[in-house]
This record gives sequence, C-alpha cells and structure tokens, in this order.
Amino acid sequence: MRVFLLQKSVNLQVTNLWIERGERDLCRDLSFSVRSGELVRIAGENGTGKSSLIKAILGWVRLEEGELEFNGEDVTLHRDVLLQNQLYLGHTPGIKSVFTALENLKLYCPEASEVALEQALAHVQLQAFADTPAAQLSAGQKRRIALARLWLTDKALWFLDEPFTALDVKGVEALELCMGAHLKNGGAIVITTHQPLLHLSPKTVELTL
Amino acid sequence: MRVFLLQKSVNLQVTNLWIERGERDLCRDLSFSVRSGELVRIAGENGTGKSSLIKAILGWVRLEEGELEFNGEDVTLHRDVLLQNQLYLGHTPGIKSVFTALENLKLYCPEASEVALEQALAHVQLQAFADTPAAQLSAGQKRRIALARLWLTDKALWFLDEPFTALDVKGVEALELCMGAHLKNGGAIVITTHQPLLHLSPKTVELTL
Amino acid sequence: MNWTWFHKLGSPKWFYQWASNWGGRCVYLGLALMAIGIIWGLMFAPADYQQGNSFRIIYIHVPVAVLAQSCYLGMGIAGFVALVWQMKLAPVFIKAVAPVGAVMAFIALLSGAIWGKPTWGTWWVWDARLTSVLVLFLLYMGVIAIQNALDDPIFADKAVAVVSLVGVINLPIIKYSVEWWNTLHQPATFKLTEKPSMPMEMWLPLLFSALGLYLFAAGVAMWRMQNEVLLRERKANWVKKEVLNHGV
Amino acid sequence: MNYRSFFKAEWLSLLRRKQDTLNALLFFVMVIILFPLGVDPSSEFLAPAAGGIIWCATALSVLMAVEGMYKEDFNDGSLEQWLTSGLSITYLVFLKVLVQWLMVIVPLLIVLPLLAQMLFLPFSALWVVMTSILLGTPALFFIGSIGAALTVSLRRGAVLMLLLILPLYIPVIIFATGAVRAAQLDMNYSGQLAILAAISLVALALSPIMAAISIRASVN
Amino acid sequence: MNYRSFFKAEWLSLLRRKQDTLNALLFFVMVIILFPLGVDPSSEFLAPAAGGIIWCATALSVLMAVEGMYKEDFNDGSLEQWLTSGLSITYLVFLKVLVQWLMVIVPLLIVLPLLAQMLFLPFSALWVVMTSILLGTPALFFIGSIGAALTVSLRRGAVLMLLLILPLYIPVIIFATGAVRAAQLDMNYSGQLAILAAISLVALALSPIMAAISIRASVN
Amino acid sequence: MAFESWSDFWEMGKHGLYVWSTYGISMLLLVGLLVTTRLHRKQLRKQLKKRIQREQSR
Ligand code: HEM
Ligand SMILES: Nc1ncnc2c1ncn2[C@@H]1O[C@H](COP(=O)(O)OP(=O)(O)OP(=O)(O)O)[C@@H](O)[C@H]1O
Ligand SMILES: Nc1ncnc2c1ncn2[C@@H]1O[C@H](COP(=O)(O)OP(=O)(O)OP(=O)(O)O)[C@@H](O)[C@H]1O
Ligand SMILES: [Mg+2]
Ligand SMILES: [Mg+2]
Repeated sequence: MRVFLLQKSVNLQVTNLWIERGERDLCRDLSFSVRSGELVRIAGENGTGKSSLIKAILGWVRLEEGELEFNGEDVTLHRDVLLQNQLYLGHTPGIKSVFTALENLKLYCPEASEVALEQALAHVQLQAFADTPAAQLSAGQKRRIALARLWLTDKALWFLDEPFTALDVKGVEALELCMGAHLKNGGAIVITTHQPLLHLSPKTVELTL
Repeated sequence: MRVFLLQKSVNLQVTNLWIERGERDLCRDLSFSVRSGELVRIAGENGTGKSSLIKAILGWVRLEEGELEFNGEDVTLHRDVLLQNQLYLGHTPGIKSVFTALENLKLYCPEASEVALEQALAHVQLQAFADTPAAQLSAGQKRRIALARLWLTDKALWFLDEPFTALDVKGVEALELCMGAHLKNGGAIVITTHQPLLHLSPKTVELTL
Repeated sequence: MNWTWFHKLGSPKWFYQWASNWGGRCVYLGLALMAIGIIWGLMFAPADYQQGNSFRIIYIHVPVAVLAQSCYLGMGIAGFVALVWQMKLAPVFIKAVAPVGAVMAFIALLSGAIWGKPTWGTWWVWDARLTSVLVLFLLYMGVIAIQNALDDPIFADKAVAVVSLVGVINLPIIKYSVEWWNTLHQPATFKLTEKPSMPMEMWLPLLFSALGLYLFAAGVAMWRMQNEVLLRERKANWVKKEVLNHGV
Repeated sequence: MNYRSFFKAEWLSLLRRKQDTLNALLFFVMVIILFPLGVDPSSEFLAPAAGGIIWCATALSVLMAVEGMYKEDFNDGSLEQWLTSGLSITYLVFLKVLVQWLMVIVPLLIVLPLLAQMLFLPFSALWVVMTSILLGTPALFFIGSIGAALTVSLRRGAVLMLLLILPLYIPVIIFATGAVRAAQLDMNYSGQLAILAAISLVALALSPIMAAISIRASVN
Repeated sequence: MNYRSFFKAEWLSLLRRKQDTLNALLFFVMVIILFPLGVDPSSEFLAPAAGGIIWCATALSVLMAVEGMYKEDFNDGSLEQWLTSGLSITYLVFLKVLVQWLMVIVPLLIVLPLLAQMLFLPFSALWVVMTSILLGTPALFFIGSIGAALTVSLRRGAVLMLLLILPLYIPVIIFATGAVRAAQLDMNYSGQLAILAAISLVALALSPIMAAISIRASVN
Repeated sequence: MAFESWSDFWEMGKHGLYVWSTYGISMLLLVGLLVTTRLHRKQLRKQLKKRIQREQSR
C-alpha cells in the first residue's frame, strides 16, 4: 500500500462534471475549484443534487463525464490521494448507538490522546455525556458526536453535508468558529446547508433543477 | 370502541410536569397551556428535553408527576381523547422507503381523495416525484413527504419536532404559511426548532439544563 | 497477434450490428436442426430394449442438461472479464444468458423428473447429478434475483459479475462434493454414468438436437444481448438512428 | 391512518418486498434440502422423518420471518405513528401478523407437495401435514410476534424474554408432528389437530395484547 | 479510523449487543432440540444422524448471524465512513468477519459437547465434529459475507442472500458431515478435513475481495 | 419408422404421457424464451422511439 503524505495545501479542480440519477441530469458541465483557505458552499433546493455532487466527488456516484484533479494529480479514476486527505460527514454520520460518545469518537480518531478526546467532546458540550450510549442521546447530541471529529482531525479538505442539522444556536456558533480556524490554517471546506452562514463568507456553487 | 368527535377547539393544560430521564430531571414543575390559535415553541439547547417533553405529553415517556387536561378532560392516565385530536411529526417521521411518495401519504391520509393527495404533494414540491420510491429521494424530499400530511389533516393540535430539518428556504416558507393558516382556523401547534421562525410569533416555553 | 477483434467485441455498437446478422441465422438454423433431431429421435430411432419408448425423452433431456452447464461456465468467464477488464459487454452477456441457462436447468430437472417416474418409479432421488443440477438451478436463480433486485445498473453489473464468478469457482467443488457424497450411499442402479453405449441410430439424432439447441440458445442470447445494448446505449447517436430507421 | 389503510399498506409493503415472503419460503426449502444432504439421502431414513423435518423447517422459517417484523417500523418512526394514530395497537398487531401469515404460509403450502415428494413423504400423509401447518402456524406467528415486539428496542431483558417465548413453540411442534406420525401409522390424528387449533386460538386471543404492551414500552 | 481501532470497535459492538451472538447460539440450540422432539427421540435414529443435525444447525445459525452483518453499518452511515477512511475495504471486511466468527463459533463450541450428548453422538466422534466446525465454518462466514455485502442496500435482502449462499454452503456441509460419518464408521477422515480447510482458505482469500467490491458498489 | 401406426406413436408404449408432457412443456418454455425476447425488443423500440421524439420536440 502506498503511503501518502498529509498535505495541508488543497487544490481540488472539478471540471465539466455531468452527474445523472434516475434518468435526471443533476448537473452538466459543472466546473469549480476548491483551494486552501476557501469555503465552498454548494447551494440549491431540496433534491437538486448537493449530496449527490459530494458523493460523486468522493467516488460513490458515477460520473457520466468530467475530471477531478487534486493537488495536481488526476484522481478521476483512483481517488486514493483525495480520500487520504479528506474528512466527510454526511446526512448519517456513522454513529453507533451501542457505543458511548467517547467510544464513537475514539473509533474515528484512534491516534488522539484521552485528553484531546475529552477536549473535543467539551467543544461540542458533551463532556457530561462522554460515557452515555449514543442511543440515549438527543438528536442534536448525536450529531455533535460526529462533529467533534472536526476538532481532532488533521485532514485538509472537509466535506460537510448539512452539518448544522439538529444543532442549537450555540452549536452552530461553535462549529462556525471551528471551520473558520480550519480555513485560516490552510484547510478547505465544501459545505451544503440551507441555513445561512453567520460569520463565514463562502464561494457558492449553485445547483438548479 | 369509543368514537370521539373531532374538535377544532383546543385547550391543553399542562400542570406541574416533572420528567426524568437517565437519572436527570429534564423539567420540574413545568406548567403551560396551548389554546386554539396559539403557537407554542418549546425552546432549549440540544439535550434539554424538548423532544422528551412532547413524548411525555403523548404518553411514551413517563411522567414522574404532573397533570394533563385536554379540553376540560383529564387525560393524564388515558390519552385517547388527546391522541384522537392531534398529529405528531417527530425526528423520524415514519416514511417507508419501499413506498412511493404518494403511497406514503396515502397510508396516513386514507380519507383524502386522489386530487387532494396530489395537491398536498404539490404544496411540498413533490408532484414530479409522486411515483418515486422514498429510498430514491433526497433527505429534504423525504421530510417533505411527511410534512405533506399537514395540508390534508383535520386534526386540531399539531406537535412538530424540528419540522424544518433538511428543508430548503422555500420549504420553510411554505411550511410557515401552512402553520399560519392552521392557527387562523382555530388550530394549535406545539413546535420545537432551533431555527428562528420568520413570520409567526410563538409563545415560548423555555427548557434549561 | 492482432487484438482488434477483442476491442471490437468490447464495443456495443459493433456487437449490435454483428448480432443483427448472426442472431437470426443461429436461431432459425438451430430450430431446424433441433426439429430434425427430435423428429428423428421420436419417430425413427429404435426403442430402448430396457426402457422402451420413455427413453425418447433423452433427445431433449441431455442437450438441455449439457447446455445448462455450459451457460454457467460462460457466465463465470464473463464475470471474470467484467471484474478484471471492465469490458462493457461482459455484464450484458451475463444478464442475457442467465435466464436462458435457468430455463435449460429447469427443463433438465423437469424432463429428468418425468423420466424418472417410469424408469425409477419416483420423481426424485438424492443422486449426485440430480442434486448438482438442482444446485445449478439455484445458482441461476440467484443471479437473476440479484439483478432484478438492484435498481442501480452499475451496482447490478458488479453484483452479477461477483455472483457468477464465485459460483463458477464453486461449481467444480459442488460437483465433486456431490458425487463423492453420493457414492457412499446411493445404490448403483440409479447411476447415470454406467449406461450401455448407444447405437449410432440413437446417437445421431441426439447430436442433431444438441447442436440445434446450442445454436438456438446462442441466437436467443444474442438477441437478448441486443435488447440490453439498446437499453444501455439509448443515449448514443447510433441507437437513436437505429431506432428511428427501424421499420420505415 | 385507519385500519384499512394500514392493512393495505402492510400488504403492499410485503408485496413490494416480495423478498421477505420468498425469504421464508427459501429458508424452508433450504432446511429441507440440507437434511438429505447433511444427514442421509436414503428413502428409508427420509420417509419416516419427513413430517418432522417439514415441521422443523416450518418453525424455523416462521421464526426467521417473524423475528424482525417490527424492526423497520421502529427505525423509520412508524411505531410512533401507530401510537399517535389513536388506533388500537392490539388490532394493528393482529392485522400485521395476519398479513405476514398469509404471505408466508400460502407460498409454503404451494411448494409443499413438491418438497414432500423429495422427502418421500407418503401421499396420504401430505394432507395431514398441510392441515397441521394451517392449524398450527398461526400459533407460531402470534407467539413469535410477542418476541419480535420485545426485541425491537434492544432492551436488556429482551433476550431473557425470548428464552421464555421460544419454548412455547415446542408444544406446537410436538402435537403437529404427532399428528403426522399418527397419520403415517394409520392412527387417529384428529385429537392432535384439535389441540393445535386450540393453541392457535389462544395465541390469537392473547398475543396481540401482549405484543401491543411490549410495543408501547419500546417506544420512548 | 485505523485497522486497530476498527477491530476494537467491532469487538466492542458485538460484546455490547450480546443479543446477536446469543441469537445465533439460541438458534443453534433450538434446531438441535427440535429434532429429537419433532422427528424421533430414539438413540437409534439420533446417533447416526447426530453429525448431520449438528452441521445443519451450524450452517443455519451461521447464516442467521452473517445475514445482516453490514445492515447497521449501512443504515448509520458507517459504510460511507469506511470508504472515505482511505483504508482497504478488503482488510476491513476480513477483520469484521474474523470478529464475527470468534463471537459465534466459540460459544457454539462450548455448548457443543452437551448437545452432542443429547443427540447420542459417540464421544469419539465429538472431536471430529469440533475440528470440522473449526475448519469448515470460516468458509461459511466468508462466503456469507459476500452475500451480506451484495444485499445490504436492499431493504430486506435476506432472501437473496439465502439464494446466493445456499448453493455455496452445500459442499462444506457435505464434506463436514462426510468426515463425521467416516469417523463414526472408524474410517479415515483426514481427507475430508483437508478439503474443508482448503475450501476455507480459498474463501478466506477471495471473499473479502468480492465483498469489498460489493460494498463499494452498494454505497451511493 | 419405429412405430406401426399413429396411435402407437402417440401412445409410445404406455409412456406417452411422460414423453409428450416432457416435450410439450419443454417446447413451451423454449418458445416462451424466444417470444419474450422478441416482445421485449418490440417494447423497447417503442419506448425508445417515444423518448427520442420527446427529446426532439423539446
Ligand atoms: C431430475 C432428474 C435428472 C436430472 C437433473 C438429470 C441431469 C442430467 C445431466 C446434468 C446430464 C448431463 C450429462 C453430461 O454432463 O454429459 C444427464 C445426462 C443423462 N441423463 Fe439425466 N438427469 C435426470 C434424470 C434422468 C433419468 C430419470 C434418466 C433415465 C433413466 C436420465 C438419463 C440420462 C442419460 C442417459 C444421460 C446421458 C448420459 C451421459 O452422457 O452421461 N436422467 N442427466
Ligand atoms: N431513549 C433515551 N433513553 C434515555 N435517555 C434519553 C433517551 N433519549 C434522550 N435521553 C436523554 O434525555 C435528554 C433530552 O433528550 P431530548 O431528545 O428530549 O432532547 P432535545 O431537547 O429534543 O434535544 P435536541 O435539540 O437535540 O433534539 C438528553 O439529555 C438525553 O440524554
Ligand atoms: N439512492 C438514490 N437512487 C436514485 N436516485 C436518487 C438517490 N438518492 C437521490 N436520488 C435523486 O437524486 C436527486 C438529488 O438527490 P440529493 O440527495 O443529491 O439531493 P440534495 O441536493 O442533497 O437534497 P437535500 O437538500 O434534500 O439534501 C434527487 O432528486 C433524488 O430523486
Ligand atoms: Mg442532501
Ligand atoms: Mg429533539
């Protein structure tokens, strides 16, 4: 297996993307780029294909046409380099209900120290629930477990699909702060959200029906 | 089986509610009322017990103490009258992924005519997806199927737990319009949401940790 | 060596045109040969001295049983090709041939079962060959079921390829195991392999009907592949032209 | 939601997922095929054991079909909707089990003659097997539905309860195979069949209530 | 996520849901108990059939355990996380199957001696049964994992899974019961055991690759 | 010719039922395979034509 260096610099070029789902074109000839320090918001109404676009970039939805380039390398066929350098949180963020908040976090961030883990949970206001099974948490608290990963990761490119779902106002605030810090550090973020961003000003990629 | 008349007038009195979950008091001595034409928003951070409060009123979470009165009748022990007159949409709204949008709606609104069903789907922008299985819809579209019920129901009291989740801006707009109309008609709504309401001004019940 | 034929085979358009020429010929020639073989077998071949006339079932039973196995072998190879070289036509082949093979396996079971009643006095015994045909039939049903259950065509292709390949690897194991298992218990009277070798006038019609059935199946498979190609390439210009020009 | 729309939806959802039905059927076929292969393919072994094998296969495939019957309803929030519908959960459970029973048992009865042949079950006993399945399986379904309701929320006590419930299958199997054996020995088997019917009736009367209680407890 | 944390999590999650493990075990016990009850409790019937019954029960309970092995991972989004983790799915599948195998087979081997007694299996054959289970079940698990991967994205893929898997299970069962029967007849059984081991090795080498392909294709 | 008369032929020496039912069902299935294939082609052509015309009219 090849080992890839983690690169904090990001340059993702998406060219002429054509995605189809169930006989409908979701986008055609879509091109955009994501660079270090940039926040790209994929906008569009429900069902226009925002989630599908992210999944297509990650390689689970087929591209009818189009190219992807990550940091100068063509990744259209083999996404390995891209996958090594990104973090994805989707509509269902892979939280196991039998695990406690801490165990869930540990699964995805095995290198983090206990202290770092607890700090990350504190960032999302879950310190008191570290040892509660996820099944016994509220909807927002479950989402927060997944989001805590953002405070621990060293991946450069984040894909966040509706990260604000179920979060309260304070939670949204904290998440935006975290995203801002990541962008300052040379990271890049691709986000979809129907809620307006309060502090960050994104570059927008608009999808239409 | 008793048959209850559908009453458009609503008067729900909640007195001295004490709810406990996992050794933690979620609320204590909480009292409020919901009357015809009123929008009651249950506010509070993630995990303060908003969903649990609704579930307690509906009778799935145990009340340690407290009384419920619906239209003058004590329903603390037997919720039948309350259940007959309400509509509940929770975090997971009971959408079957093998059914199409139309079939899902039909299950919950069997009395509605074909025309009414299609109109309801049009209200939530799903007319084009009436015959698509829910499994092949986007997150927001799935939620919309559940919400379409609101245009068809004649129940007086609505419990909406985070109805705006995954909805786009237009969807939120349409839903608020629908809620406004319901309130004008003498209905009442209990809602939880972290997003601000744009057009409606609710009475707030605040929960704290 | 010139590999162009291989790449051509990978091209749906080329295949479609090639099959337009050959599909019909195979089917009709196959039907004719089969008719000759079967009529010959039914009317003119001599009766078996032990089984009498029930033996005439052989002219459908054996061709069909042999073909059922060949079809699966072909699907397995196609599965391998689909997974390794990602050739576009390979999944099309599997999808087209699976129902053909399933029908063959079914007829083999049915004709064998009906034949068994007068000769063995029972429809079914747990004999090696019978069991392995039953298993083969199940394998076919698996392939068909999975391709029907998956709406996503890309996934369906992958799945079908995986199942065919895994199945074909297991086929010899199944055959061997069943044969080995069976020889422990099965009374020798039921053994299919120890038949007296056939006289020529019984064997020739069998050859005809077998050849005919092979050609017939090949032709039908080509037609089915054409259908699939039309569906898959519906956005290509040549398909649009082909569809519009047809029957004008 | 009313009872009719619920029934229609259940029906439709099982038809959609034909697999589900087919699943139980295939499992049934599979168990029956495994026996000659794994144990002994000779008719001397199979013929007397056929009734027992068929009934074991039936019990196992009913268990398989019933086991997860509320799982999906729990996950997608349908159970909550049942509870707020104001309808009687007991009756909803009854309808659901009824649909399941029809969808599993009818195909099973259709393939049974063929499989019985493969196990060398004498033709005279076939009718008794079929009758015993018709009379006995409702009990299996209804009892199983209690277990399914108990395990749906993955509560801790569930395993224990399951352990209590499974033994209830045993009398059904004993009486059913008893009837078949009696038939094969040309003895009177109406007594066993009557008992089977009685068990099914009791299960029909009691289980929906118990299942409804468990479902109520599992939603929260 | 890395391989170690994945392995630990799998382990932990199975330990948490003891139910799943217990379920397979319970199913195993149930099948074995059903036989004497449903068919014939005499030792003349049971002793020669014991090896076959035990193996049929094993196959069925493995099937039960493996059937839904990726279901939860699919529903809660874990499969997506596997795919974006940059780890080799093939190896993740291997680890997952390994954990499952340990969790199901070890308890099964523990209760086996008792159940073998109940079936009048001669003590001398017990060791062969246990060895054959140790050598043969990896094949069952690995083959089953392909079926489970192919059918995760289907609402209820169980039936398909059965259809796909059953034909592939048959050789394993035949060789395993062959070994037991040979042992009971005091014949040499090492050949069958060697074949079992070989099948397991082939399955171990190929199945994770096939399952990985299927998982990749089913996330979308 | 292996038979004396037509009725002999149809009877197949008491095995008529077996032989003819086998051939009957087998032929039915084979012809069914053929017919469904052709019907599918026809349907497909119609469907695709409609699609293309819809596209062109837009
Ligand atoms: C359900 C029942 C049966 C099945 C599934 C079955 C299956 C098969 C198969 C797979 C073959 C192919 C041999 C090859 O690969 O070359 C075959 C050949 C043959 N079968 Fe059957 N069979 C059945 C019943 C019978 C019966 C009842 C008879 C007559 C007694 C019979 C007579 C033959 C003969 C004569 C051959 C050709 C011999 C040879 O080439 O080895 N079969 N059968
Ligand atoms: N099934 C459960 N079992 C035990 N405790 C639970 C359960 N569900 C929730 N809780 C606890 O009850 C508290 C309130 O949960 P609830 O879901 O009511 O919160 P909420 O206010 O709706 O939050 P959110 O805004 O995230 O939806 C949480 O702190 C949680 O730990
Ligand atoms: N699994 C699927 N199979 C087939 N079609 C799908 C599938 N998932 C989504 N679609 C279709 O693709 C379109 C885009 O879906 P997608 O989930 O990408 O939308 P989205 O923009 O993320 O919407 P939302 O804002 O609701 O999350 C939808 O119209 C839907 O019908
Ligand atoms: Mg989305
Ligand atoms: Mg909540």
